[in-house]
Parts: sequence; C-alpha cells; structure tokens
Amino acid sequence: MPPEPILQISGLTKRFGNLIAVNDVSVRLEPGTIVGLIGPNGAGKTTLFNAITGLHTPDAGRVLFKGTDITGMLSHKICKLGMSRTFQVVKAFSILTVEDTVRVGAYNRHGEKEIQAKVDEVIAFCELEDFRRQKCGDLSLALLRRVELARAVATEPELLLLDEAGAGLTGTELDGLMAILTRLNREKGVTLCVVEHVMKMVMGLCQRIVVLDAGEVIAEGTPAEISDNPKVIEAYLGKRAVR
Amino acid sequence: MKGKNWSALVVVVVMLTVALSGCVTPSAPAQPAAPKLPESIVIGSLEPLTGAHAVFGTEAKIGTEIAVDHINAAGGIKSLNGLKLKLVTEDAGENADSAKLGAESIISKHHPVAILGLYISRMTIAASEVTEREKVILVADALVDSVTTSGRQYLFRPAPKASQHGASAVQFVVDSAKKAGLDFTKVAILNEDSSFGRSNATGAMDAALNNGLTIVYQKEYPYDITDASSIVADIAAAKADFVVHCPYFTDAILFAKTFRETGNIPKFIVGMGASGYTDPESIQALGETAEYYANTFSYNPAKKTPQNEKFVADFKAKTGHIPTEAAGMNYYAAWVLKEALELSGQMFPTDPLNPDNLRQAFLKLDLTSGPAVETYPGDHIAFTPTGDNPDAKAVVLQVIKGEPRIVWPLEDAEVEAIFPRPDATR
Amino acid sequence: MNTKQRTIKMLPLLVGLVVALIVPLIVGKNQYNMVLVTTVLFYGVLATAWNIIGGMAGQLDLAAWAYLGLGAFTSGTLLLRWNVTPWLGMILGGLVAAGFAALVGYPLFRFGVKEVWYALSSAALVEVLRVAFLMWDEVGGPVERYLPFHRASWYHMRFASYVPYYYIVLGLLLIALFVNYRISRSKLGYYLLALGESEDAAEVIGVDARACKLKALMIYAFIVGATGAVYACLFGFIHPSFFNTAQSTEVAILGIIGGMGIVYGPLLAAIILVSGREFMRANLGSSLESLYLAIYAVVLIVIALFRPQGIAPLFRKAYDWLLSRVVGERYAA
Amino acid sequence: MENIIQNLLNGALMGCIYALIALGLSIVFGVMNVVNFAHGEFVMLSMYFTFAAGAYWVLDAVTTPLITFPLLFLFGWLTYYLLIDRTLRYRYVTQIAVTVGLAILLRAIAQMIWQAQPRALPYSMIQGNIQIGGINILTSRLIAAAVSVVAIFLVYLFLMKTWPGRAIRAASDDLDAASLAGVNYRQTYALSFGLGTALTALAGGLLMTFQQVDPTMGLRFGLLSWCVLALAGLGSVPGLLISGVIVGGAEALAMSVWDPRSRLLAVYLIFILVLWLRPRGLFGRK
Repeated sequence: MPPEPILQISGLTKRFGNLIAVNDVSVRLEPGTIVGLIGPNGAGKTTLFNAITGLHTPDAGRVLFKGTDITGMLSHKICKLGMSRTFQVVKAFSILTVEDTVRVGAYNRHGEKEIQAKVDEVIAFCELEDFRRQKCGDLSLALLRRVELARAVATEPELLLLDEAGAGLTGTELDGLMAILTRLNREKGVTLCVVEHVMKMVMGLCQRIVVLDAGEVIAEGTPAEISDNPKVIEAYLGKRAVR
Repeated sequence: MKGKNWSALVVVVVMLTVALSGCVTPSAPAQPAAPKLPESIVIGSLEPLTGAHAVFGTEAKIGTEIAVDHINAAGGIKSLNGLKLKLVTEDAGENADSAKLGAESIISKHHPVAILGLYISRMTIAASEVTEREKVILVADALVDSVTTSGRQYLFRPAPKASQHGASAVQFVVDSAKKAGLDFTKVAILNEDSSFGRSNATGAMDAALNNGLTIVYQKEYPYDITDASSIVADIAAAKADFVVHCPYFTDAILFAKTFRETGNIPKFIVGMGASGYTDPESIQALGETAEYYANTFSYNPAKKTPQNEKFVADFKAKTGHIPTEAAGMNYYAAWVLKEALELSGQMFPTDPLNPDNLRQAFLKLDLTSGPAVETYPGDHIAFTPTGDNPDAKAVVLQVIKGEPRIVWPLEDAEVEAIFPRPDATR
Repeated sequence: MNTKQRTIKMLPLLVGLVVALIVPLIVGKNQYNMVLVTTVLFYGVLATAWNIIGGMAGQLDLAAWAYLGLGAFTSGTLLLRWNVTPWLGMILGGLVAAGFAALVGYPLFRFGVKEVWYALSSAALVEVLRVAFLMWDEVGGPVERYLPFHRASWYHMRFASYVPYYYIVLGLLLIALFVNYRISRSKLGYYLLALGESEDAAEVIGVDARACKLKALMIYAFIVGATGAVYACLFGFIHPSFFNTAQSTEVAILGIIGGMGIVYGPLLAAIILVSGREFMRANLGSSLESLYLAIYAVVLIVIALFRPQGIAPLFRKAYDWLLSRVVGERYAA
Repeated sequence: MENIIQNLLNGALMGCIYALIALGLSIVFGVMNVVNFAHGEFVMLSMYFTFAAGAYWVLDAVTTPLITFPLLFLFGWLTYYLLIDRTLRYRYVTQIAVTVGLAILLRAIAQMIWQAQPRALPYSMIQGNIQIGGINILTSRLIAAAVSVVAIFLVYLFLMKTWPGRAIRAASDDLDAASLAGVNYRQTYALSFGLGTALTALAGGLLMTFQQVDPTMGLRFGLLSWCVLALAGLGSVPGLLISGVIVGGAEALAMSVWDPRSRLLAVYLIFILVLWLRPRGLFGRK
C-alpha cells in the first residue's frame, strides 16, 4: 500500500477553443519526492501547472491536494493549503526589493510580529543575502529565478511546482539552484515537481519522471527508464526532425 | 522604502513655497479712502473665455469693451468729475470651480467695484458667493430664474430672465398665428437638459397653458446629442403645429438639419433663450437651412436709436457681424452700471464707490431714457430688491434671407415675420 | 537606525507640516491665493487616495469624480432634506461612495476585468453616474441644487473665507497620507504592490487579489467620497456635472506622473502640475485661450515618455544629494 | 410601432459608422496591443479637417476623405514614430498617460485654431430622404452606412489578401514569430497605426455630412468606439459591424422609448455588462 499521495490528478482536460492543451492527464505525486515533468515545447506542461494551481479552470477532471478537491479553486486558497509555484516566464515584482518580495510570500503564514524573522530565514536559505535591498527590476534573470523560488518557499509550501527554474542559467548557477532544491527537499520535506528542459537538472534531481506530449502522458518512470523509452525519444527527436 | 518616503517632503515644502511665492501679489489697500477718489473706476469682465462656453464669453467681453470705450468717450462718470472706467478681464473657465477661482482672482488682483458676467448660470451663482462675500456688485448676464432667487444682495440682472424668454416665444407664435388667421393649438416643447433649458421650458409651458394650447410633446435631451432624428420623428408623430425649442448651440444646428433632412418641418419652429438658431455662427454653419428660424433674444440689435446704431456699427467693424445676445446684454449692462455710478455719485458724494452705497443707487435706478434704455429690450429700467427688472422684454429675431431680423414685439418689429414657414411639410 | 538618522528622516515631514499649517498666515489675506492653495491640496488628496488603488494595486482607476460626486450628493442631499451637518455628511458620503465602489468593484474583479478594460469601465462609470443623476430628478436633475447660503456657519460647513476650508482639506490630506503610509507598511500594502506587478504571481503565493483590490478600491472611494462632501460645501451646490470624466482622468495622471505606488509622489505631482496649471490659466488664460492646455499636455507627454517611473524618484535623489552635502554621507537616506 | 422601427433603422445606420470608427481602434489595439485613448480625438481632428476642406476649398463633405485620408495616414504614421514607438517597452499605464496627453493636446490645438464653437458644413449633396411605406430613410445616413460597410469590407480584404495586410495579422498573432519570418515590426506597426488613424478620416467625412464638430467631441467617440470594440471582441472584422449596429440600435431605442439622455446609459451599460459577462466579446477569438 503506497502512502497517501500529496497530489492526485485524474482525467484533467483543458481546451482553448479547438485546441486541446491538456488531454485526460492523470498523475500521482508521493509526498517528499522530487518528480520531473518533461516534454517537448507545446506539450502542455505549463497549462497543466496553470490548471493545477488555479490559474486556469480545467474543462474536465479533478485535482486532489492532500485529499482535498482543489479543482477550480482560487490560487491563493490553494496556496494557503500548501502549494505554490514559480513561472516559466519570470513574473517579478519589479518595484519591490528582494526582501519585500519574500515578505509578500511570508505573509501567507505569518503575522506582522514574526514576519521579519521569517524573511531573514528564507533569504539566508536561498542565499540572497547580498541582494536583499536591491529592486527586482534591477536583477539578472538568474537572480530573478532565485527570488521567485524564495518567495514561493516563504509561503511554506508542502508541494512546490517549478516551471523551468533552470532555464537560461549557467552551469555554476544551476549547481547552486540544485543544491538549494535538494536542501529544500531533504531538510524541509517539501515535495517538488519540476518542469524542466535542462536534462542535467532533471536527471540529477528527480526520482521519477513524467513525460507529456501533445497534452497527454506518454511515459512515466525512473530517469533511467525514461531515457531508454522509445516513445520519449521519438517525441523529442520527431519534433526536432520536423523543425 | 523605509523612512525615505518622508524625506522628499522637504521638496514638497520647497515646491509649496515656490508655488505660493508665485501667487502672492502685492496687496493693494482694501478700500479706497472715503473722500479721495481713485484715478479710475475698475470694473471687471469675468466671462468663460476658454472651454465649451468660450463662444459666448468672447462675444460678451467684446460687448463690454465697446461699452467701456463709449462710456469713457462720452465723458466718464460725470457726477464723479468725469472719472473714467478701467476694464479688467479674466477667464472664468468652463465650470463652477474655475468660475469661483476666476472671481477670486480678478477681485484679489484688481479690486473692481463691479463685475459683469458670467453668462452661464451655474458659473454665475458659484462666482456670486465670492462677490457677495467681497461685496462686489455683480451685473449678471445669466438668465436662469434662480440666479436672482438665492438671496444675493449685490447681484443685479438687467436682462429678461429665462422664463420670460419661454413665455415670449409662445406669445410670439400665438400673436402671429392670430394675425395670419391660423388655428395653432398643438405645441411641442423641447429643451436641452440644463437649468437654463428647463427654466425656459417652464416659462413656455406656463404660457402655452395660459393661452389654452395643448402640449402634445415635451422632451428634455442632453445638449451633446448626436442624433436628433428620433426626436424629430416623434414630434412629427405627435402632429404638433409648432415647436418651441430651447437649444444650446450644437444641437440647434443638428435639429435644424434634421428637420430639413427628414422632411418633417412643422409649421413653425421658434427658439427660446437666445443661443441657437439665429446666432451668426449658426447661420453660417447652417447656410440656407437657417432660413425662417426664429429665436427670442435679450437684446434688440435692430432697435432704431442712435446709441444702438453706434454700438452695432462699432461692433460690426470690430468683428464683422452684428452683436450677438451676449455682446448686447453686456453692452447695456455696462451702461446700466454707469448710470448707477452716476446716481451713487449724486446720492453719496463722500463715498460713491462703497458697495452698499452703490447697491442703494442700483435699487433707486429708474431709467426711461439715455444710452442704457436706447440699447435695452424694453423701455424702463428699474430693479426689484431681488435684482431683476420685471419690465425687461425678450424680442424675437427671425432669419430672413440669411439675416436675423426683429419681428416681435410688433411695435419694435423691423420687418414682418414670415409666418407660417413656407417650407413646412405639414 | 539611530535617533539622529531618524530625526533627519522625519525632518521633511515636520517642516512640511509646519509650512502647510502657516500657509494661511502668509497668504490668508488674499482669498484668491487661498483658494489656489486649497485647490492644490484638494487635488493632492484625490491623487494621494488614488495612489492606493492606482499606484499600489496597479488598477488604473479613472473614476475619481464618480466617488467624489457620490459623496457630494450624499452629503448635499442630507443637508438639503434633513438638515444633516456636512461633518456627518462627510462620513456618510464616504460610506456611500465606498459601498458603491464595493457594488461595482465586486463583479468587476470577480469577472477579471483588468488593465485597459478596467480603466475604460471606470471611465464609463463616471458618465453613467452623470447621466443617471441628470435623469434622477428627486436628487439630481439638470438644475443646480444650492446648499443653504450662510455667510459663516460651522454647522453648515460654510465660511466667509477659504482658511477653514484649507485646514479641512489639509486634514483630509494628512489622513490620506497617513492611510497611505500605514497601508504601504502593512500586509495589504505589500500585497497590493505585488498584485499590481503581476496578479498571477501574487495569487500563487497566497495573495487574495480580488479581496485586496476591493479593499483598496473601497478605501480610496471612502476618502474621495468624504472629500466630495467638502467640495460641495466649498462651491455651495451639487450638480451632476460633478461627475466629470476629464477631471477624473487628471487625477489618475497626477498619480502616474508622481510615481506609481510612492506615498508622496501623487502629492508632489499635484503641487507642481496643478499650481503650474492654475498659474498658466491666470497668466495666459484670457489672452491665449487654450495655450495653457496645450503646454500642460506637452509636459504630461514628456514626463510620461521620459520619466515613466514618475518624478518622485528625481526628488528623492535631489534630497539625498542635499543631505549628503549638508550632513555628510553617513546620515544620507 | 412604426416609430420604433424608424428609430431602430436610424440607429442601425449610425451604427455602421461607429463600426468604421472602431475598426481603426481595433487594428491599433488588436495588432499592436497599443492602448490609444486619443482615438476619439483623431475622429474629431478628421471632422475638423473635413470642415476645413469643405469651408476653404468648397468641397462637399463626402468627397473630402480623398484629401484627409492620406493626411490622417501621415499623421498617424508620424504619431507612431514620435510617440507610440517609445511607449511600447513600458506598461500600458504609460501608454494611457501618453495618449491621454495627446488627446488633451489635440483638443487644445483644435480649440486654438477653430475656437470652441461647433463647426458644421452647409447642406451636403447627399442629403435628403427616401420614403418607403411609413419609414423615412435619410439619404446621408444611408450613404454613410453603405460607404462604411464597403470600407470595412475593403479593409477586411486588405488584411486577408495582401502582403502588408498579412504582415499586420501575423504581427498581431505572434510578434516574435513574425519578426523571424522577416516582418519588420516597426514598419508594420507604423502602417497599422497610420491605417487605423486614416480610417477615422473616412468616418469624419461621413459624419460631417449631417453633424457638427466641436473640440470636446473626442471623448464621446473614444468611449463609444471602445464600447463597440469590447462588444465585438478582438480580431473579428465582421463582428465589429454587427456590434456597431447593436450599439447604434440600442442608442436609438433608448432615446426614443426611454429618455433622450439615456442614450449614453444604454451604451455604457452594454459596455460594462459585456466586460463583466463576456470579456472576449461576442465574436472575439482571444
């Protein structure tokens, strides 16, 4: 008997007009794991994230988070329940400083009294000490991704969805990020679900990988199983060949 | 963000100081010393020179300017040793707050004895709070009835009020129909939805009922209306004999065009309250469509008196067209003011410019001749304690061959009215 | 932060307050100058209140005079019908405006009307109210309703001079600034700034965007509504022309030019632009008619194009520089 | 009843012109995502140009677009390069501030040149009326509506069939992809903005056959065209026509059966309801 899943998606479907972006997707996430979600461009990964976190209302299917049905629930309520995310295209609060951005996340669970301590803790955890008083609008992309991670971590999620957190990062930056994510998983027990193109990160971090193509799950398994899966190879190479 | 927020308030302070120092004008002594007279008597023209009402304000200002020139050329205020008038002007903007600001500005800068203005009633009442407080005589050219009913002490209005206009318009049609042997019984009353439009319409409605007419259609519409065809169609459907209309300005053009275009021209269309059908600008904009339209007026440009002919000639030389109502009203208003100053000089030789003395002089005025009466619609100028002249009469102008001509009251008529409209379709 | 630093930072506030308090002593004799400074402060209140919904929450609200008009009509009608003092009318006017804001804001935010569409629908709201009040003859109608004329009456909030009005508006301004300041330091303020930048990003980290926007809109409407009651007394009448689209847009413009989300920014912009405008009106008005409008527009375009973050940062830099010169780098903010 | 049909018909004909005005806005907003709050002022400017051409060169209002169309195109094109291009990298708030500034500027200029009083041209050659049964159709409205419909159709063809038109549509779909495919976005944007502005010249000419112009007119047409656009939704040219007719009809109906003042109320209520209940508009694809 496997443990109660932290997130259970069943039959999730999302259409935009005639386009079916996500088609009948069912996925289970076990608590405390790191799961990778991969697939070619346009496979529906971001749409799936949006449907889970309440930015889109799914057309069919259900999302259960810790046993609660959160289908169509507003994002901020889902966040209160313990799930947060980052974005593929960084959505920074450019006029806020790094510290204040983290503060916005920290208000999720803390009142005015403890807030400063929490902010300090998260900033230290995400190694953003040097930048805390800088405005987000002035930061580099790599740092912005880190700040996005930090503000999500500040909400104290049990499940964190990361949408291409590694995109556009250099090797060193990537290593730093992976270290933080690993610590987040190990020390705080946060379940992670990462959408990623950077294979180094997927293979290095994830215990299990789900592959999406054209809105459907085409494979699921350990990194080793996935890299040998002919369907996955076809999905990737096939797409590339067309290009 | 900490703390820094407040730091820039220093700059606020600096700016405030700068802004204020820019405003401060050296203040002149508040009241002229009793026996010693100033070099000239300052009077103000406060009119809407910008914004939606600028068209009227500009005319009014020119009328006042010519009047002051004429008064000074005629020897100034004789009872005050021929003291000359000095005119100062100010823009009153287009709404009540700018009017109030304008009043404050002109009073604090120039300390005028009296102010002429502000054409738009809403602006006039707003500004009159200032003139009351500062005790400056306001000679109003705004026609809404309520201008004089809000208890102002220092406000006088020589011109006929709006309800007198409405009544005159109806009376003119009734007289003309009787003369032409026609039986006009059904009237449609239209007005734009300002207090001015409503005051006019109220006067017209009372007059219509007093004359035993049936009001078959009555509508209030916004002055910025862009399509009059539905109202015109409704008037046609109501089978009105004639239309009494208080338009603002744009809408008069629109309605005239629509009456013609739809082919639903009633037997007569008469405007009330001056603005609209017979203004030179409207006639120009409408071309031949303006023909036969009639309109009540607070001023009679055709009055055959030497003073009036002089004014019309000078005005025409300056602007190229005959004086509009706004110009005429201010011209005779300035002369009325001049007469009041003369009287004050006689009644209170020691302190003629004291506002309370000048007010007494206004209330004592009883004119039946002179330049003021020669340009006045009516032949008697005297004020009630509320500041109105009950003997003021609106005249009716009709566009005949592209020129506005006086057709009513019959004793003042320049030419005979063309009645009913020869192009009427029903 | 030590005491000395704190003193330096509070200094501008104190100096500003002192100057604001003694302004009537300097120009109080001249009623025109008094009404000018009152007008400047009045726009300052509106723009400062706007900062909550527009600057912080990033919702480009163009309906300031809708709430102002509601406040004016509430207070004015109460005074005319039941002789309720405008002092109470202020609060009730603010409440009516805030209630109306909730009525309108809830479905707008519920259905996700944002950005340009929010701006347009708020602009439309002003027009809707203007027409509705024109048609509503019992309360509005085309004829101005004059408040009882009194030379001076505290009960009726009518005074023979602008000095009391100046202090009332100054009081409102201080309240608006204080509310702004408190919000900017609170959870609500950080939430508003965050959702103003990106609603999605704020939502997923626990910000209830709808509720926050609604709160911001209601606080703004309350302040503006209360100001409307004073406005009615200042001008002595109520009329549907209070619902003015152009003036509402101007309030938003002051907020944008001042610097979105910066507490003192809109006030700065109001002080500079409104006094500049009135100065131009007074000096160019009657001779060059519309020139001042054109100049105003060009200034607006230039600032918006070349200082899109507003003028407040410039002033902060100038103040920092000044501080570093006067008291040395150490205490500079 | 006849009266209501009569009024609805008048409103529907007027609505075709509204659609033409909104078409310009739709191109600018739909393609470039530029929020133009000065669109109504462009209409006002067009009407003044028409007035000037009519008054000084004694042209009939309907023929003036021959001159004003290229003029307004040039004006829009220049406006793009001078102002709009710089606003693209900022948030929409800046765009609104800049275009509101432009609107105030145009209003002030119009006031300086033509004064505040309304201007109208003498009776146009297309004026008159046609009687069908009890229904009275105004020739000027009929021709104006017909020209509007034809113009909308031509613009539709231009967008669908010609290379510049396709470039505009491509840019509206995906700016990055269009840039890759060799579309110079600046030129395309300038072209769209010029076209969007120039279309108001046509509308201005038609409006001046039966209406007058004053400097404060822009606001009304601005909000009106945004309303038509909201109702239609982005990207549907025929949808604009239907929405224009709906708005025009609602206006006329409200005026005749309710109260002439309620015209604005009807328009704005439609606008607000659409925003609340169907933000995509009736025919929108986004």
